[in-house]
Amino acid sequence: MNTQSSSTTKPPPPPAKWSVPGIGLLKGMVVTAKNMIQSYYRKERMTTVQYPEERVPISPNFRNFPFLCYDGEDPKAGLRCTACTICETECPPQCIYIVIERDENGKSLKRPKVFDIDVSVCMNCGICAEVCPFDSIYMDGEYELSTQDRFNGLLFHLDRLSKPADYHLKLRPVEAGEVAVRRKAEVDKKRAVQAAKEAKAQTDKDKATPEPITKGEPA
Amino acid sequence: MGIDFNLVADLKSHGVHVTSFESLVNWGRASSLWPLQFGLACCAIEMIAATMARYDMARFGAEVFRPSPRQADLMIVAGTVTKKMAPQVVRLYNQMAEPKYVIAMGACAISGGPFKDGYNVLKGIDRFIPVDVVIPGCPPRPEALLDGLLTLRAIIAREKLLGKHRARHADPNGTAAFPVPEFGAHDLEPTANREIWNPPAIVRESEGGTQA
Amino acid sequence: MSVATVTLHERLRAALPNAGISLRTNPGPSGQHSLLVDAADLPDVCRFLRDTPDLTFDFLSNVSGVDWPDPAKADAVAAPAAGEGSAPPTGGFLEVIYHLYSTRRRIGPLVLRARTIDRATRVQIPSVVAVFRSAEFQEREIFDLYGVEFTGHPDLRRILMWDEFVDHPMRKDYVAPDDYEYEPTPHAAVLEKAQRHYVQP
Amino acid sequence: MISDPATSLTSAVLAPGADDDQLLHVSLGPQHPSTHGVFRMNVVLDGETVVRLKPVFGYLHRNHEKIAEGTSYLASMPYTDRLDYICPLSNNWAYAQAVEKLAGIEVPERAEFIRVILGELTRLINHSAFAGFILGDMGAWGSALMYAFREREKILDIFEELTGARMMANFMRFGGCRNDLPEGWSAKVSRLVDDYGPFLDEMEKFLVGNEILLSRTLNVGSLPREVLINGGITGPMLRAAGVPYDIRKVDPYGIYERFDFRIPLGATGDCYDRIMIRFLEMRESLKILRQALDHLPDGPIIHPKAKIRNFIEGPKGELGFHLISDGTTRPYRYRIRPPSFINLTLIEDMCLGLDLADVVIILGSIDIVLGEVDR
Repeated sequence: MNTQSSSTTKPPPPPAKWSVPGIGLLKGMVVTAKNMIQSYYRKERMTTVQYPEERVPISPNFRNFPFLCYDGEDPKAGLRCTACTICETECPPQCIYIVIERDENGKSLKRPKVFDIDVSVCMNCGICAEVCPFDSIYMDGEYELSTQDRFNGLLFHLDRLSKPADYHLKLRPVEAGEVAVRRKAEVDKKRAVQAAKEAKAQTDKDKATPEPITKGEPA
Repeated sequence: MGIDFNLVADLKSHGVHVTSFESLVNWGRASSLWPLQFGLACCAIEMIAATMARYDMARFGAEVFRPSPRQADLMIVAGTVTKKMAPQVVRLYNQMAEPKYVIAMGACAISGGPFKDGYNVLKGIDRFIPVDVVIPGCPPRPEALLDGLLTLRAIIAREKLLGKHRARHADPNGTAAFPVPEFGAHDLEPTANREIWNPPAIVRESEGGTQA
Repeated sequence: MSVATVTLHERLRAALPNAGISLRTNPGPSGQHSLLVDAADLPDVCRFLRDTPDLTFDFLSNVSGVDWPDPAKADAVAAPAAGEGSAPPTGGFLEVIYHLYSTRRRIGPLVLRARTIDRATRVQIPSVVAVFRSAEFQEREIFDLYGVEFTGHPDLRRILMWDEFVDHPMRKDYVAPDDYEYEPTPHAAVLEKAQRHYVQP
Repeated sequence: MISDPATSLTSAVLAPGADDDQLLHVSLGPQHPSTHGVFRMNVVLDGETVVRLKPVFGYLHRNHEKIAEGTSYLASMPYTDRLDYICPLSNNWAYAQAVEKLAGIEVPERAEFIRVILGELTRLINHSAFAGFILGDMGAWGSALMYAFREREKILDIFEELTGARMMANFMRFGGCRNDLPEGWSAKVSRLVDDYGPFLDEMEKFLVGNEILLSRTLNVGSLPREVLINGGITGPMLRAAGVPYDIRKVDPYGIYERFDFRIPLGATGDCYDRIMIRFLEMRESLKILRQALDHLPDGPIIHPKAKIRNFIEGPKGELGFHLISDGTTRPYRYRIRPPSFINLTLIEDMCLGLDLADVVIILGSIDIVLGEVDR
């Protein structure tokens, strides 16, 4: 095809006369037959994946429903979520529900008391994971979730949503690796700041410096 | 009923298959589900993808998509059910012959999904017809649909044909047709079939303590 | 391929001296200016734009409806040009915006606006279907969702909603029917709507 | 000869004095065996001949515009995926571009290249699936669609690797794209582009000379150019009738003016031309893809950082977003110009006087997606 002559191109005209009736049909059937025969021995024609036994490899980027990441062993103490409710506000279909845990004075304890995700509404857009500033919410790759229970089976509570950091590392090695490095750097920085403060408190013995509040940070 | 499973396994090794009549019927039904060729929205494209070469739903005996509800066993509600479409969906369900099953595929069919706040969107097809299996996702992957189909097959395999807990279609008093909603001035009338739509009461744990 | 809306405005005023056409400027970075046309003159202006040999705006691409319950807002978005009074009607109005293109001269869009007198009963705008067929379904859609009555439309029925429906759901003051019975994750607006369904202790 | 292109052909066909009692009223849809979603047509037949045809819309009207007016600009992005759900990425692109124009945001060069690659891959998906679907409408349900979906799966795997979803990508952001290309991604696209030509050869061999296809599509559903333009028809439908109007050339958005490609044009605008146009467009898309991959620059993928309307040439025609901002975080008016919806304007004129079986082919050749028609 000459690409330089003009900016437009004409389609091939339909065959003016059908030379031998049925020859076009036969040509098409040759294509079908070729495909059928090749599907027995050519690798690129053998497309079927025998699903429950074998699976299509899922890309590490694949996202289905969100989960909450926690560090260490205890899903409650190690939960990264600080109940800032950014994801709740940003979620386009509004399928996240958070109740902040508070002490008796009404001060936030920076962890969720209730964290529900209604996966019967979730549209897998990944905006919650994108906006989370605490590396807490990520998108899971799990997709075999069919159930009979439309109400309780699809309302995921905190216990179902919490998954360890190792799970994240296995699911998305690159992303989780970067997050781990960054978080470790942050923790180190915090420790350094705290150590400096303590050193200052040691030298400044007259004034009692208040202990900085630390959350359950990982070792 | 006192089946000796060891004996059954022993006979099987000799090429003799022994089963109950119920299991045979359920096996037949589960292995040849003919879905209604009926796509509503985005999920329908993934449903088509599930029938195509890569996922090949034919391996489960469910590739025969029938355009007529009279010839179909399974309705895959794949996509957003709008209020304008809901009466037609119910009518199609009523026209299907027993035994019939419904899979709600994707967020919209289950609950209205991302579009649930729309004025013309029905918040879940289970307001009007009974749903057997729900598949969350927007849209679910074709594998997820196959997984849903396997779940449904497991449900069918457990069905009782006789007795108190028999399946709806085996019960002569069971309902096969559900009332079709009418178009009203502001909304469908009625907005849901109260006989089958019973959402649980939501008990909210609020910040100050348990509160309804 | 932008349109010199200002010069076109002068040209139109000279050619159609009796038609009420005023220029509206767009203060945003996009700078898409528009012409506000008196509703009654709209078909004539469209026909002139389509049939004048050196204009040939032969392609009406898009017809949008807009609801302006607060007329001051409409003037903020499409500001009246200097020397032209805004005279916003009280109580708001409905607006229809037309985007015209010329496939032959490959320019566009030329933005035309037409406004109804109010939002209740005097909501008539002449239909342009006789000039541009592409307006047929779009005008029906605006009739359905906004309630603008296009006089002279060959088949003005509801298009997206069912015939028995009475509201105009795209209007800003439309209240959606209440079906918030099961809302496990409500907050913000949904929470307010869902609250009445919660079992009171 | 039609003096005024806006004249409807409806009255011309129904012979005066036709006996209305003899006519047969058929409601096609909304549930029907073809694959165009919940679209309904009320057809009036005189024997086999169509004398009246009224499309009925709204069975998938899911209030996208209303929902978008109540939410932030970003939150509408995943909803645009669900408009034309066969090609979500071109919807993303159109919406991102509209907001960029509205706010005056610049897009980095690398992001523009990525957008072009994704947009053209989407066109490949759409046009291949179209070929499968229209063959299905003619009764050849199976082979053609099977081949088209085999290739579609390859593209979807590429999309999944980049965007994280097979269909609903939610990938473009105002001022760029969400994430950068994973390692080895462009090599995969490159391989796909190399393999796609032979697939198109195979498809063309399969279809072009087929006598059944020819007799079903030649001289079916063509209309004069002026009528098509007046009826708002855009995209391959319009170009099949020989009108050289493609926004990628007429008003090159993004970086399309840098690529060397041509606009395929048809002669008569019948269903055959509409099918062939799409095959030729796929070949041009491959050319664009090849150029974009060869010149993909390095750099950032997202820019740090009142009323507008913006169009892109979507696979189905002119896709536009009309946004009116009142300065708040939510759009005041959010309107979509859906190509599928407006391309249906003239369906009655196309079908009048033809057989009922042709209606299905004509509907197939318009290539609609209900998510976009009803929104």
